[in-house]
Amino acid sequence: MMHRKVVLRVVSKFLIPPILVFALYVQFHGDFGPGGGFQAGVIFGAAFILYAILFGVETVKKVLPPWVTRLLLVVGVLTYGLCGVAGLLLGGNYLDYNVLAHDPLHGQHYGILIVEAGVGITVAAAMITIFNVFAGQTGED
Amino acid sequence: MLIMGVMAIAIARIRDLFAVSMLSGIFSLTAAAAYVVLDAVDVAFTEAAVGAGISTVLMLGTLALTTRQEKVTGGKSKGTAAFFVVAVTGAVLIYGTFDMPRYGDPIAPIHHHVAPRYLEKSFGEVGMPNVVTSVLASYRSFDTLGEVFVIFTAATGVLAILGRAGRRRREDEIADETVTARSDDASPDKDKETAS
Amino acid sequence: MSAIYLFFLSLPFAPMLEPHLPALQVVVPLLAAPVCVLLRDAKLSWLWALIVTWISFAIALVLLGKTLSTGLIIYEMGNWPAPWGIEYRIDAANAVVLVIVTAIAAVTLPYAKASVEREVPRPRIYLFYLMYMLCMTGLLGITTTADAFNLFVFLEISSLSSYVLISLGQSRRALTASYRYLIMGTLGATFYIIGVGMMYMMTGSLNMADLATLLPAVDHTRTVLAAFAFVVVGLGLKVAMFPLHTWLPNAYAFAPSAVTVFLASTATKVAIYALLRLVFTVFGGTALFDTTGINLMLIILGIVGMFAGAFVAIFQNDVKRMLAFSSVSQVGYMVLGMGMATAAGVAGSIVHLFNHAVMKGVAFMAVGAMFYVIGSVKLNDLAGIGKRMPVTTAVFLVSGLSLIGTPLTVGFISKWQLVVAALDAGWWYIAAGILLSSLLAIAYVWRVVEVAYLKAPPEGSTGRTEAPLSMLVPMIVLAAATVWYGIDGNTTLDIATHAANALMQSVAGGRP
Amino acid sequence: MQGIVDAFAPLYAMWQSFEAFMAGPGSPGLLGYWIVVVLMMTGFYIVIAHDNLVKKIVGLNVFQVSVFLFYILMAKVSGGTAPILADGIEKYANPLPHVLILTAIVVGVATTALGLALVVRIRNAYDTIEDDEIQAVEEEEDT
Amino acid sequence: MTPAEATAAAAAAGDLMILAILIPVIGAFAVLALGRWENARDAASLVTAICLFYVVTQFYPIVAAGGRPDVVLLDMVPGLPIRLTLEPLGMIFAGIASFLWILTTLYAIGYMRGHHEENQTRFFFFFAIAIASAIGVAMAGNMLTLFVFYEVLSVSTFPLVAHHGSEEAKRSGRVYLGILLSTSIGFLLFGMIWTWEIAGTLDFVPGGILEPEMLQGSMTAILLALYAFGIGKAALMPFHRWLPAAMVAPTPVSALLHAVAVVKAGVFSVLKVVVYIFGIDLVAVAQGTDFLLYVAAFTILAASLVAMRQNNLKLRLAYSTVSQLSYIVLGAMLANEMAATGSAMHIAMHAFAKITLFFCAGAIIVFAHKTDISDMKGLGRKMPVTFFCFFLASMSLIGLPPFGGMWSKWYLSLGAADADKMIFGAVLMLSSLLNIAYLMPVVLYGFFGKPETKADDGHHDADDKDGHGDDHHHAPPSHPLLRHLSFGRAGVADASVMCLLPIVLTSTGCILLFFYADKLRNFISPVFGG
Repeated sequence: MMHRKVVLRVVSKFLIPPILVFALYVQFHGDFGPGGGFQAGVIFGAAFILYAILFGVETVKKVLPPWVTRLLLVVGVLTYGLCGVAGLLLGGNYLDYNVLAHDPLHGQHYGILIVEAGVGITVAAAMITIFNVFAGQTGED
Repeated sequence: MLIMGVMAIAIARIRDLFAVSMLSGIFSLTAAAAYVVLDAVDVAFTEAAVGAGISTVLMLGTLALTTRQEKVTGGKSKGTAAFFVVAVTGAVLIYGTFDMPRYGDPIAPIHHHVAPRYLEKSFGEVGMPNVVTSVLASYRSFDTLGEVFVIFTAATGVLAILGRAGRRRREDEIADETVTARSDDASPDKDKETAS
Repeated sequence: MSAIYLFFLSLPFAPMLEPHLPALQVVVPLLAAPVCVLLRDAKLSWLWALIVTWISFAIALVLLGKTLSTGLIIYEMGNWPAPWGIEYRIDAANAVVLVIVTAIAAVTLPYAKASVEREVPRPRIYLFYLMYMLCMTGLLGITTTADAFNLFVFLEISSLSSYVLISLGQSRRALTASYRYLIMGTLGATFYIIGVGMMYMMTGSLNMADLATLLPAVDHTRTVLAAFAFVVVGLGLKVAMFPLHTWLPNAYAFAPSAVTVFLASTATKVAIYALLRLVFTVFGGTALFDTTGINLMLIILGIVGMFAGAFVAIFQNDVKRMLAFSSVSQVGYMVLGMGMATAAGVAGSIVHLFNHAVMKGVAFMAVGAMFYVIGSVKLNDLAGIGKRMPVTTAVFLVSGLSLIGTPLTVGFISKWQLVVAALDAGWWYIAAGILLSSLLAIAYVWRVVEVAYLKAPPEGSTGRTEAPLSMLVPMIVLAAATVWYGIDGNTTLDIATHAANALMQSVAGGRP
Repeated sequence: MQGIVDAFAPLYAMWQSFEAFMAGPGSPGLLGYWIVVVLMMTGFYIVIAHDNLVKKIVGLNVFQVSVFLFYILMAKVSGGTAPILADGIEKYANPLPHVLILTAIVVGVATTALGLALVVRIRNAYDTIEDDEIQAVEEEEDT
Repeated sequence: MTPAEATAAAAAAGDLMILAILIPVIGAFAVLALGRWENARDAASLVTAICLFYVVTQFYPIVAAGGRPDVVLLDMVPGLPIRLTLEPLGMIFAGIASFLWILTTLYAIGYMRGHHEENQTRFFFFFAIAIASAIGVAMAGNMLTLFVFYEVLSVSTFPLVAHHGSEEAKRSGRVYLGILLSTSIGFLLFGMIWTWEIAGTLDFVPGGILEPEMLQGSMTAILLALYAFGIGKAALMPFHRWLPAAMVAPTPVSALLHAVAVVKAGVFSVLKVVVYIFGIDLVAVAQGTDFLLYVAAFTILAASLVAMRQNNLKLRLAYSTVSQLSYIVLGAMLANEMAATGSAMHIAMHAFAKITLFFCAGAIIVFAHKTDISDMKGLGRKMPVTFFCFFLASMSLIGLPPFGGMWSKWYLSLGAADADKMIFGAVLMLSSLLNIAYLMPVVLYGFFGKPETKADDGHHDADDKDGHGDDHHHAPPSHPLLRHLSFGRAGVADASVMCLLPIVLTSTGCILLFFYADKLRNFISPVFGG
């Protein structure tokens, strides 16, 4: 049904992997430059959305079935939350990263890394979920 | 910013919702540009991705599902009343600006109470050059936790509102949801009512 | 069963976790909520929500006990000291609200099971409980936090989840109600952050206690004045303070019964608390109190709301909507108590917070049970309901009497405290207003009573058909609380006085 | 990231001249805020005056974005740079509002998503997304 | 009993007061539980009534000897507990209410069965609750407690008033509850909280808790007015409308509640407020309180005039009650020992007289199906006992010897003289004349009127022809016992024994009160004299 958009499809096929890489870059570069879990998640999600726009939602669902996105949604949120709990169990307050490693600075680093990962996963999963739901509404009128 | 002003008014006037959605995307993009010049790169990045990207996609998706054209209505009185409310609110805001610290003023209180610690000590305390990340993920990480839950709520909320369950294609959903076998007591009529 | 086992397993850790209770109060339900998505089963997620809410309730009770005995509890998130990090501060005032929220949540859940199964499509039920827990968590977060911006974040969690909860109602009007609430609620939240932004601008801090010490120095500025206005209007929207209440009646009327019970008893209460906290703790030390005439404004709005809400309620034919308008009226009492700006008045507000949560919970539960059984809560369809559902109707009657403010019900205690406060401050006409408005309550409550008891049941109705026990028991428990705390108002008033004192600490010049 | 910043160079130049005007003698230095207020109010007006449900949400977006702009404006320090620590730079913009706005943006998109989802459902249930028409239908139902 | 012994006994009797209130409550639930078995249920009612009366009599020697049983329950609001205290005024009220409850129960059983009322279980349930709250009012130890029971009384009597569920009953129920709740919440509660604000206590203290220096200007008058009008049960005009409205209720309700328990709770409260909250000295000297006297006087006369115009017997009696209640208010407001004594005595005198009248009215309704006085011509010959008792009670109400009513009027008049306000003495005289004017016609019609066989009483002519009220299609006593005991044989067709016994007893009471009035006076004198 999208035969005439061959160019678009080919271009995007080439584009999507770099976008994903870029997303990962943004994810882990957040400590130094602008970026972080949230932006990365959005970009990551955007890649899939782009894919879905061009190749159809069903194709995306084959790659990333709904239960996976749902699972990721929860995993992301819980990663963040449980990282805080870890701080709590290790003798600090909730979300205290200093206690995560022997050196507080390292602890902070780990903490932020984990937390950002959680944010990234959640946001990407959320974006994909929301889009999928909207896209799955077709045929109503 | 003047561009944004023009666009905002255009959004208010234009009735073609497709154009409005695109304009709102561009509006966000311009805002992102403004954030960059205001030294808020992180925010700009996010605004560009979210405001210009995701929101616009969602809007267009909604329009595809609903309608493109806003109806022309003669609600003059409503407009007047709304204008009055807006005028009063705006007046209060403008009134409030008079005692604000001047734009970019380095001696404004916000630059002297909480923020300095972030700028001066965060590298020693958190070890990140990007202060925004330090504050976001460490000093105020609880806010961010909340934020993550907000987006989580939105995603699951959209699932609950629009999810396939209970909609026209409910049957397929039931097919793959083996766990949640329908019980007999919830009458199918009622479900249909919800769906329609 | 495994949950119970886990509970006992975790008991040895209890002392270790004890200092972290303020965080756990919010974190436990927050992290427990997503698990529902994994469970994906109506029964399991219900059970899970039940366990979690009861644990939260237990934590809230412990916290209340601790604050009453030792005073303020401060908890620093991530060990960052206050103005830099986010801080939780629990004093008598928010401990009370925590108990209200968790108690109502805990009592509503058993009730919810049957009613939700009937009103919400089964595949969505697990999402329902997810949203329910998130909503509760959001409310708890608003209550515990001592950071003005963090409040906004949790406000949004609770708001977003309540929009979803409302939209799950059966009627299509639930959708529009939810949408309107979404628009109004977002406007309110945005107003609130404009206000917070202005405060931050003038002080450089977001911490409430910090703001309270910094604001008096700049309280002459127009910016702070505008900030005050925006914060009050923004939260006023959430409070459903007259005339910002327009979203409330439909949202309550068309939401699923269990949601109405929960939201009516908690959401506006928490908003009231937030308003109290900001107006008294944050702005209390400033001169704004006297210069803006805010208290007079609140008093006027409170009184107008009291009368207008009750008056409109009289003409409603849908009992749920009637009760929703009655909520608008009852919010007026709380706003009025706030407007008195005295410890007694605020205590009246807080005690009414509790009392109204209990009695409105009962009322909506009873109405929900009627809806469960006969599928409608239009006044005409309730003819003879007193015979068909005697227990439910009796329970409704108790809450109705409480709404009127007859003695031996909690409504009387609230009214008493508010009238005493008004007379204390020398405003006898306000006292008279409070009493007169309860006369309007007689009118709308009695409309239902007459229909329920004095009209014959319609032809073909089949004898007695009570709601299932799982709905009756929570109802009766809350009704018993309505009566018990109506007789023993001492306990609640005592705690409310503590709470009011905690809130009013920074109020200028040590107002009486 | 510098690339992105550079891409906005012409705009930046415009902005600098604008800034010079605002900070210059005889200017109250508040012009930026005033423009923001106008933007906010435009958004606010769209929300309350328009009947189209999608448009309301667009208005809400405009309103919120303007509020974000307001926060970012206040974070600016003349002559400062983005709050990414680097040697030799003394003046940074205030990072806190940036953090807050990051959070707020997320909240904004979450609200938008929910709102739009509701709009889709409303459209299916009422066959219209004009508020006044829906109200007319509901009033009919009430009587 | 010596005062010392009395004090000791009083201390022990505290818990007994709780029991006194609990008995009817327990009884109520017993009635509910036994609802399916008519006889057992009615027996439960009766047993409860007897138990209650027995318990109440236990207090008499203690109170008479100066003991004041007192018990403090939990605080309802800080510093303000639910408190029960018994003093002579309360003792009288409790005694009357509990004694008459026995008779009324007896009567009600006959009436309800004879009249084929529906929802009898509900009826007896709420009746018992109402009595419990009346006893609570009598024993209230502070204003708050009194208010609580007062409100419970209002609410619990609503189902009795709206018993029939017809449009008329609903409308009347609305008026009834509307006025009672409005006045009590709007005025009484307000006055009460205000008093609490001023005096810091609401306990009933001999001599009053309000001191003249606490009240400036017209405060006393305003407060007193809040109380007087707030206690809507005292039926001061213009808040009297609920009482005639309440007449749609079954007659036992009108008899006990709207001639004794409810209305007496009202005037009793007024009396208590005047004596224990203000203190009669304060009321006597306060400025601006006179207008309440005029309101009371106006109510006495106006209600009597209205009563004359009523053709419905129960309505006529209701307006008569309105008028009589204002005697008591008047006496309280005159604020001297004589007048207050008269008031207190009138509570007892009027109770016995009025309940008799209502019993008779009820008997006429059940056994002759007559509600209108104009239809009762010659009925006295058919129901001689009923009409004779009606006559006796009327005499007492008018205030003629040898009936109790004489004494209360006597003291009230003395009180008016003491207060140098003889105009109110004149009012009392005039009202006695009016009493004759509206009560005597009933008796005269009954004994000397010529029964009209056809004419104006439409659907009731069947009754008059066969003369057997209890054989008629909608009124045969369902219970075999009643059938045996009623005189449904010859020309005399009086009410059943179940109904007549109470009537005879109460009317005898009217006479006995004449002879024992002195005892009554001595019993209450410590309240006013010190």
